[in-house]
Amino acid sequence: MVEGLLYLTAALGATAFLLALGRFIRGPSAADRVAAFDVLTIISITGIVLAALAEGRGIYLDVALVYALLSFLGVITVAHYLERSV
Amino acid sequence: MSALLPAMGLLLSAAMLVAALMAVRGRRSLPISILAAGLVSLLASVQFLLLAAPDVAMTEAAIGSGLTTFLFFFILARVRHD
Amino acid sequence: MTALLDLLGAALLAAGSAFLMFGALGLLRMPDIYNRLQAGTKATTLGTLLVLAGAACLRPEWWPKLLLIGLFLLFTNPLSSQVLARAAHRTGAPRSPLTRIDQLEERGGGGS
Amino acid sequence: MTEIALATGFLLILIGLYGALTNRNLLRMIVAFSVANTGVNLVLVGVGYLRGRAAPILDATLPAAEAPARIIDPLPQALVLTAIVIGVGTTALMLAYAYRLYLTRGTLDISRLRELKW
Repeated sequence: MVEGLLYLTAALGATAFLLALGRFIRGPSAADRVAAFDVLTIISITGIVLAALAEGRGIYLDVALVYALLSFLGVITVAHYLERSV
Repeated sequence: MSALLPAMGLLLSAAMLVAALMAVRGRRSLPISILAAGLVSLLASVQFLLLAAPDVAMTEAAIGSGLTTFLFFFILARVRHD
Repeated sequence: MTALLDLLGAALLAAGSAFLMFGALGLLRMPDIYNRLQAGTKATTLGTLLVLAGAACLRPEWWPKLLLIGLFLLFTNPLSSQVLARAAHRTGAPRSPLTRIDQLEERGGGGS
Repeated sequence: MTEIALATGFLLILIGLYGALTNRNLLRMIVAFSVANTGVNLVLVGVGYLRGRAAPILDATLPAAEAPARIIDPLPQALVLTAIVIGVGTTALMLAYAYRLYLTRGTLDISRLRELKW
């Protein structure tokens, strides 16, 4: 039961990853792609948590912490660039 | 749970190749190329984590993805501004 | 007791992942950038918090790191979404024809 | 995992070389070089991976006594850690040269920089 729910989690996360990647490829403007980049980072955090659960190593969660900081900085950088280049 | 990590690796590999092709094909605008290169770096960092190298994953996420994207946009803003 | 906690954690993981999937679906299907940001930020933030709570149920000894990640996401995610929406508004991103009211434009926040 | 990482890394190197050879904008060439750099790092880490072993970081679940039999080789990871930082330095140097070139010539198109052609 628990195993099946974990596989369901992985399948739903993979679907979410593919949908956000589709928006990253299609997105008409740069702001759409930045939004898709942000969502892809957040989905990757879920993937990292799943990998940590599968391997049983708590040290993997530090990478998720770096990701949570990184998505913020990247989006701020690109948004600043977009605002200045009007 | 043993089949989970290689399946994640395959998905990440496909996404990385698509993003790399987006980065080097010349039809799209330059900020989109830089964002796609940043996405390649980000997914490579998850790939490093799956290859049991969390320290490399941390460095790649912070430096390879964050700092490189920041540098590219810094230079791009200078070039556009002049 | 432990089996019940495991089942609760796995159910929370699946629910959070479903929220992530619906958020990404909204990101793909919504008509303009503001609706996409709405779907892509709120649903994915809630989904990630549920996933972190589920992992904390499955592995109770990891709760400090998971709490730290959750707090980080809760602080930074709405802020980055707001900054991105403001940048899109200032660069004149096209609105959906169904949008009637633009309060930022009315209050003179459109220009910098 | 090793095969996936190696195949992806080699394909990334090829895509990066293709982009660096076919684009005419200097900034696009630097982007392609950065993609190829990521591919090289991925190949190096993929070579060092061993199936079924743990990450080389000691904590409560991996005591030091049984570490040599259970961890993978940390040497390629240390190499790649250095290579990532040096890659950022190289990218910054290339970007600085491109910016200086843009300031003196006013263009980033390599087909219009003809002084060294003969």
